[in-house]
Amino acid sequence: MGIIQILFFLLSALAIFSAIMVLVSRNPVHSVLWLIVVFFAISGHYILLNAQFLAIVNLIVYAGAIMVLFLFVIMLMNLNAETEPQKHMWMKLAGAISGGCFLLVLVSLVRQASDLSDKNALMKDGNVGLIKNLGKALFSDYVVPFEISSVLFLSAMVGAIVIGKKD
Amino acid sequence: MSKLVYLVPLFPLLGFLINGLGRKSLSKTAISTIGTGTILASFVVSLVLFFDVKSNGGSVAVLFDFINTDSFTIPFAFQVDQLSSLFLLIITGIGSLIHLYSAAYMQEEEPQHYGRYFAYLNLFVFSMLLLVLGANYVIMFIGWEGVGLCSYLLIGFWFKNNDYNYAAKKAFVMNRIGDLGFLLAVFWILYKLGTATYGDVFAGVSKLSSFDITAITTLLFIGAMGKSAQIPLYTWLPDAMAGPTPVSALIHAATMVTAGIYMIARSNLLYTLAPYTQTLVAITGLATAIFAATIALKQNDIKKVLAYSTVSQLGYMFLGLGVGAYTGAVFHVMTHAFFKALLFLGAGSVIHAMHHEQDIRKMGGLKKYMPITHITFLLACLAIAGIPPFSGFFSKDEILTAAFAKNPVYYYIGVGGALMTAFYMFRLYTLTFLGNFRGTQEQEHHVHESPWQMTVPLIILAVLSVVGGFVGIPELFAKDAHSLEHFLAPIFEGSAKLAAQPHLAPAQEYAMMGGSTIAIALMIWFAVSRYRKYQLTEQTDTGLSKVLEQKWYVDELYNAVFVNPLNALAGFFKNIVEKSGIDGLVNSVGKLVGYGSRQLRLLQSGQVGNYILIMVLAMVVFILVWFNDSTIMHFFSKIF
Amino acid sequence: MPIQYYIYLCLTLFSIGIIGVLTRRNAIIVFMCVELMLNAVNLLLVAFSKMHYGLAIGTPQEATAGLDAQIFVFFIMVVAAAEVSVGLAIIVMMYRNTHSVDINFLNRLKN
Amino acid sequence: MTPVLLILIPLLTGLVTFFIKEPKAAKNWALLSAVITLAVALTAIFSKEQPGFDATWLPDLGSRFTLLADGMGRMLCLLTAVSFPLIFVAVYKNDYKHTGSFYALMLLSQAGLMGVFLAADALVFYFFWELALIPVYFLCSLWGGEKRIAVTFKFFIYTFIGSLLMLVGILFVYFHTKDHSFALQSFYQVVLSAKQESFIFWLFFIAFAIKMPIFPFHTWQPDTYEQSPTATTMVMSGIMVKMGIFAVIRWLLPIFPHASAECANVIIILSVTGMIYASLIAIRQDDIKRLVAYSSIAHIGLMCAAMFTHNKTGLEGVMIQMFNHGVNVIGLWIVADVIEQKLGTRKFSELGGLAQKAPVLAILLVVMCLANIALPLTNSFVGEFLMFNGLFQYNIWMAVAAGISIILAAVYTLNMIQKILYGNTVAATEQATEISGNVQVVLVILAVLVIVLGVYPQPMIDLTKDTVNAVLMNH
Amino acid sequence: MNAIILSALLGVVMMFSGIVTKNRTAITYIAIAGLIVLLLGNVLNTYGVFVLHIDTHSMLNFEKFGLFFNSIAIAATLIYVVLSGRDIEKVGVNVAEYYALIFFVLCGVSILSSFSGLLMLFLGIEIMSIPLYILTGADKRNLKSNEASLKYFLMGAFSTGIMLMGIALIYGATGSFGLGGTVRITAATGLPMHTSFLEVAGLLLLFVSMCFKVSAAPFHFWTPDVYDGAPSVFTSFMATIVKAAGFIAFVRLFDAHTEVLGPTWKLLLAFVIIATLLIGNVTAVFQQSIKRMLAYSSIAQAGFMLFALYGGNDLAKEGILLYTVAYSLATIGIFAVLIKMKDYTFDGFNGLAQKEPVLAFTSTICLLSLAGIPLTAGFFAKYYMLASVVDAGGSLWLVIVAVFFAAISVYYYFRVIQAMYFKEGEAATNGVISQGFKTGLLIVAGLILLFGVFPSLVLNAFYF
Repeated sequence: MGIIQILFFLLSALAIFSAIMVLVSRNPVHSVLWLIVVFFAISGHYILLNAQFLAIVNLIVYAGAIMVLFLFVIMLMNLNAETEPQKHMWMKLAGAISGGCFLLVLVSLVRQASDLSDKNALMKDGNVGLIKNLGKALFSDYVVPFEISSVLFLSAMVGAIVIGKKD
Repeated sequence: MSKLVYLVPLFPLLGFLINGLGRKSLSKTAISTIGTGTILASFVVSLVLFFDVKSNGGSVAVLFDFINTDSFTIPFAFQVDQLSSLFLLIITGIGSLIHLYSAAYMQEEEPQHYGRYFAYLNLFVFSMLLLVLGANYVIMFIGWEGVGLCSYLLIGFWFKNNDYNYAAKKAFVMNRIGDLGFLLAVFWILYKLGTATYGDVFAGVSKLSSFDITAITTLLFIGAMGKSAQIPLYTWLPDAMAGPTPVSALIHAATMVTAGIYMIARSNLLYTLAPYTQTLVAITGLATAIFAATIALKQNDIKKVLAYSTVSQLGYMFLGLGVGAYTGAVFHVMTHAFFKALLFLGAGSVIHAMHHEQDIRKMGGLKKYMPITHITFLLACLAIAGIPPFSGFFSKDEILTAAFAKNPVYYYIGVGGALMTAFYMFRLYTLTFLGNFRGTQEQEHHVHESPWQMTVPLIILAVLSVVGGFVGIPELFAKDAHSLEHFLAPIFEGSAKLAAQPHLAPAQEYAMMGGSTIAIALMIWFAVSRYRKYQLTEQTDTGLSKVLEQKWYVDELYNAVFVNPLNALAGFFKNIVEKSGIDGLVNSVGKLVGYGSRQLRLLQSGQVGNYILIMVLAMVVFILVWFNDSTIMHFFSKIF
Repeated sequence: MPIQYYIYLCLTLFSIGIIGVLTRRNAIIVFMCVELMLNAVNLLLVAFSKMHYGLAIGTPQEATAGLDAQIFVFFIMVVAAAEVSVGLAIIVMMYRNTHSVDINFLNRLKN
Repeated sequence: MTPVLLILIPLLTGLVTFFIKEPKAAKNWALLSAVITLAVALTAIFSKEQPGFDATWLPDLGSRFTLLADGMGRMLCLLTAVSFPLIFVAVYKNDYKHTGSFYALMLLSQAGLMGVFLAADALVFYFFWELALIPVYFLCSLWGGEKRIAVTFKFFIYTFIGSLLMLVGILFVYFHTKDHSFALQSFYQVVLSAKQESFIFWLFFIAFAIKMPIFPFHTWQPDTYEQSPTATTMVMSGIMVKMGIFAVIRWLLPIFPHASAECANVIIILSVTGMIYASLIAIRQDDIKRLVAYSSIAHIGLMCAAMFTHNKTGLEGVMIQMFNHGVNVIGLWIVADVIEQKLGTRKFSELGGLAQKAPVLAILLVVMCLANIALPLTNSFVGEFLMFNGLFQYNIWMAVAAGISIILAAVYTLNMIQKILYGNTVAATEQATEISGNVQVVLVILAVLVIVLGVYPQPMIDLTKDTVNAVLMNH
Repeated sequence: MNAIILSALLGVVMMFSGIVTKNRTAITYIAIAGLIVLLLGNVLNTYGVFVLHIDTHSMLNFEKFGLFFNSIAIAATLIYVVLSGRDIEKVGVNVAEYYALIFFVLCGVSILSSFSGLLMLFLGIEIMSIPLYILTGADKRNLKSNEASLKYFLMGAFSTGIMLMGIALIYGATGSFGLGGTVRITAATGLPMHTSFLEVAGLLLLFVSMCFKVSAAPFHFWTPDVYDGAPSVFTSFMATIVKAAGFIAFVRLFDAHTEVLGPTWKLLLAFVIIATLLIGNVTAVFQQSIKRMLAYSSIAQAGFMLFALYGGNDLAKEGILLYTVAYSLATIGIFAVLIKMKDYTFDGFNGLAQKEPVLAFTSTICLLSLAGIPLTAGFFAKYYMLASVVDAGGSLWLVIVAVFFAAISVYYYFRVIQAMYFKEGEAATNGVISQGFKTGLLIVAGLILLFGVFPSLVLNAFYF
């Protein structure tokens, strides 16, 4: 078991544990914080996979920007554990069971999939995840989606204004 | 000559149209003149035809193709031969007398009803003429149903009275039951032979199996049962007395009820080939003769007695047909037409005089008030009772003799019926004309002889009743004296070849004749003496008398067995099956949708959590369904 | 690293996200769980990208194999960012009107 | 060109009628249109060759606007063309609110009916099939009785289900035609396996059975007839039910010869059951309209049974009976309408003695009733005679069972005559007067038709002979 | 390509128009002009005239089918704005932004009609969805609108997650984001690849998320609530153009994948179709609000449109276009009338025929078309759907089931007609109905009838 394997399992355990903590934390602020931990763990995985660009973007966009936004909103609304109502126990149970079923079913499929049995994800090596390569592709082959995503942002922007602006 | 035949039905049809359309504008005299005149004109043409047939034989005249399909052709054709020309004479002859009689009898009616009445009468005669003249079974069926319709219209002539309407309806429906049999027989013939024309049918009879013939004849006989009032379809005829009395005369004597006889006589070849049916016909006829006679014994309505006597006499005719005495049956039709018309018209005369009193218990002693009516009525009674040499004697004797030859039991029962006939006819006669007057003072004051339009037909018919029998003097008395038989021989030729009429020893015949005549005479004496001193009493009859008076409760039986269950079934269908069953089913589909809607609505709970839960579950199910090759099951079994 | 491991990990995270969506009432947390799901997908895509890259080594596709998946992840992040801005705006609007972010509270519209 | 005119005249005049505000003008205009249509129809009847029409419509779909007037089509067009002017005259004195719309919808339904009878292309047929239905739906719902909305709605959905099933059937057959075409001829040549055939057969048949209607699909009918304005009821029972029969002969028997022979037994049993069932129910009815409705079910049952006997006689009977039943039943509805308009009731228990007050009505009603019970020398006799004959050839016992309904028909029809016309007058009929001139004229025309066709039915038989032979050729 | 570029640009133009003028009507006119330009641009595109020549690197694939659909969508939007533009102005203050968002949606629509890879599909769907979340919540003071918006957003985001997982799994199996259809070669072995579990599972998840977008049961739950809660004008837009675009994407996507999917595919699809028809039709029966009824009816119509997927042949492709036209015209028409009404319940329509015969008549035509009565465009729409399945063979039972549901649909559509024509009542409208509006409605009704008699007018345009 090399260092990479150890790191993989460590990060995985961390990600899953934090993800569960996001669920079970009563305090929304804690949830946000745990989610940030998940994002860090995932970024760790990206680094393991030598996807440097995404690791950085993930940290900046998700952990940095988005989660802060979340935190900000939660703070703004002054939500805390005491005020948050909880779902009925059986609703929670039903949710957990159906989510579990979903997981089980898909995992079973993967276990049966013979075409995956001898495939590995290339760790560390490989330069597809480097900024240079990605950048080249983004501005050559992927320029159209790249430009079009600007429309997405425009509409999100307009939307946020329409919704957020006081009449 | 053959074109002349068109005129025969044409005149009554014209009369019908003129009287029917002009009933409001024409005067009563005009109406009655047209009504009677058209029939009379037909009679004259019939006479011409009759003599033509007599010398030249029968002929067929095709008017046009009524139905012409690829499968068969049914021409609208008239056939004049011995049988039909004889019937033509009876129908138009007696018909015109009845028309004449009606002119006076119906005088009290309002003009438009008067016109309606004559229109119906003419239509009645027209239908009957079609029936008789038709050259195939379909045209016969047209007339067959036509007379049913006319009887319906005439029985319910006084339509304000609902009882009469019921009687009319009953007549029609009962006839229809028989008609169905007739119709099925026609289909059978058409199916097997592809034609319904008499000549072709009788010529092609060899193509029919004996089962076919038996079935066809039985079905035809069912038709005859309805039309000619045989058990079990006879109950309409007594009820048909609801109509004006001349109508009863027309129905009983000239038209309608004789149709069944005519039809079987017409189809004699088929019947001769179907011994089983013949037996059926004979037994039914005999049973009806006896059964109706027993009922007639205790009836108090003057017309009802006559009605049951008709049923009974028709039974004799069928007996004759059943034993193969076709000529005898036709002969009896003829003589019966004379005296029965006379009886009814006489009864009408009495009723007319008594201001529509029909209960013979309230009459009596009318002899002195209405001499002509009395005499003619008496003659008719003698004729029907079978006293020689009145007409009824000859015809009835011929039938009974033939019955004896076939089966002596038929004969004895038949004679029994004849005795009863004598009894109830003279009971009727005695109660009406002899003894004291038992009606009210006022009635007595008004009783009078009828006008000439009514008495003249009576007299003519009386003469015919007396002498009518001489066309059929038995071989016994004189060789070749039975002119009717000779005249009709071509019609029954085929049957005669197949089944020769058995001849009895002359001694036996004499003995039978004498014996029955004496017995009948005794019975007449018994009846007259018993009812001569009859007084009106309040006491009601009991026991068998009551059963007889109530006509063996047959109507009640029919109600209980057929009418009421059918009504109940109809009600069940209407209220239960239709509403809750079929429509309920249809509606419940709608209700189900509504119910489903209300339930499915609840799925839309408004909770995002629930929505997503269902989505996730659906996904799981989808995946499970998709990979149903046990991959997943295998995995699950590994885990658990 | 066998690709199954990554798949299991990502599916687990994804399912945890789903369970979160199903069990929490706070709209913001629910939304966060959706983000968790997206991140699971991102990780999976990157893992696949590296898998396909690994498979393509020595073939003509070597230069581009796996690249598209990483670009896709990039776009997912872009979309997620846009979605978050709109989503939070909606949640805030909701909060302004009802002073609650409880999704069970949203039941005016039903049946 | 004649067939197109038959459709176009009522269609265009109908659309114009919507905008005529003046009631009197609308009535006259509609009447004029109907008379012109009648004239055109008469020329079609007397033309020597089969009038037809063909135009491109949906080339991609393999559907052409093809019209063909064979004997049966011409006869039914004539029935439609004859009926409408008579109906318009008969209800001339009735006041309908929004008169223009009323007559417009009537004319539209006429156009639809004509189209159904003339269409020689399955899609065109389906179109007109629905076009005939929609105006009737509006007519019933707008001018009907108290429960009109619910009742006509049921009727509409019921028939709509049927026609959708038919559409599925049409599609299926269409995709099995050699040239992917909706043309009648292509449909006739289609070859299906036995299993397919019997399945698709039922899809079609249910649609037609609902329209006719055949037991047990009939329950919409009495309610609808009862609730509809009588003018519409006349169209529905006089002509529209013939659509079902017509469609069976045109679209069912020749396309599915084996299935229709195979299923004949079931259908005939159903029809005969329906005849007796409906007749029995008719006996217990207390409402003129419902009685006539049930009697109509019984009569249609006979026609349906006779169609499936697959013999010439039966089919010829059906042909002429289609026309005759139309004439008779319209007469009966006119009487029902007159009585309702005049006396405000249709209940037998509230009627009686009308013969004293309105002898002309009495006579004409009796004639119509006699035709209804198929008395010889009325028009129905010939048809029923041939149909029973066909049924008899098919199976004796079926004929016997069906024959019972003849007797029952007499019972309920005479009941009706008695309860309406005979007996003494009652409160409702005390002040009754003779029917008005326009109704008299119409009824007399109908009565004359009844008698003339009853005495000399041959022209009708000759007219439809070609259709009969064509239909039975496949057997 | 023209459509994508122009709609994005026009969206920006609309944003700025709000700054230039405060006159709302003027903004509407600008939008109408923009739509006409857009339509022209798209039509020119089909004739090979381009605004800009852009190398899409096979990210997009402009074929006739998609371009023609663009024209339909844009024309429908044009009709929609012409009829209901005045009502958009009434929703809130940000009229210019609403129009901008509508143009952005159209941009998404254009992408969905021409994507050639899963990446563009994803982007297209998001570009289409995000403005809709906002439009749904446009009536900010209205709690229902808020609620609808939030529900829509949360569920939309969730379904995006599902879709992405599906895409990821497909990528894992195939190593590409391209559409299936051609047999892929495994990079390592050079042999044709057999279908992997992962790919099928991925397609399944993709299928689920597309079902969500087109509101097919059991993923339809957002539809009634969102359609009901959203401002009626925008519901009209969502229920027609957006939904149709979803279907076009759906068909384009799975058209390429059907051979990858086994026979179970049809079974599953049949289940979805029946569930959709059942829930849509049956639940609509009991609704009291016409708006909500129309929401359910749009689910029911989706059930019919899914037939195109099931049939999966050329007939289906033609049919879905015709269906789009018929359905959009009718729904836009009926919503245009609905918006004018004070009371959205069935009773609110009582006696409309007396008061506003033109409105009643045109809505009747629209409803008849929705119900699929012959002589209206809706008939041929349904006809094509059924025909495509019959042609595909073997699934007649499904068609028959569908037919029964179609009959149920008559029930609730005709309830409106009954209310308008057969019932007495005081149907109240918001203000006076302008003559222009009536003319517009009559034109819509006329188009419905025209396409009902000559559907070739639409289809021939498809073939040029």
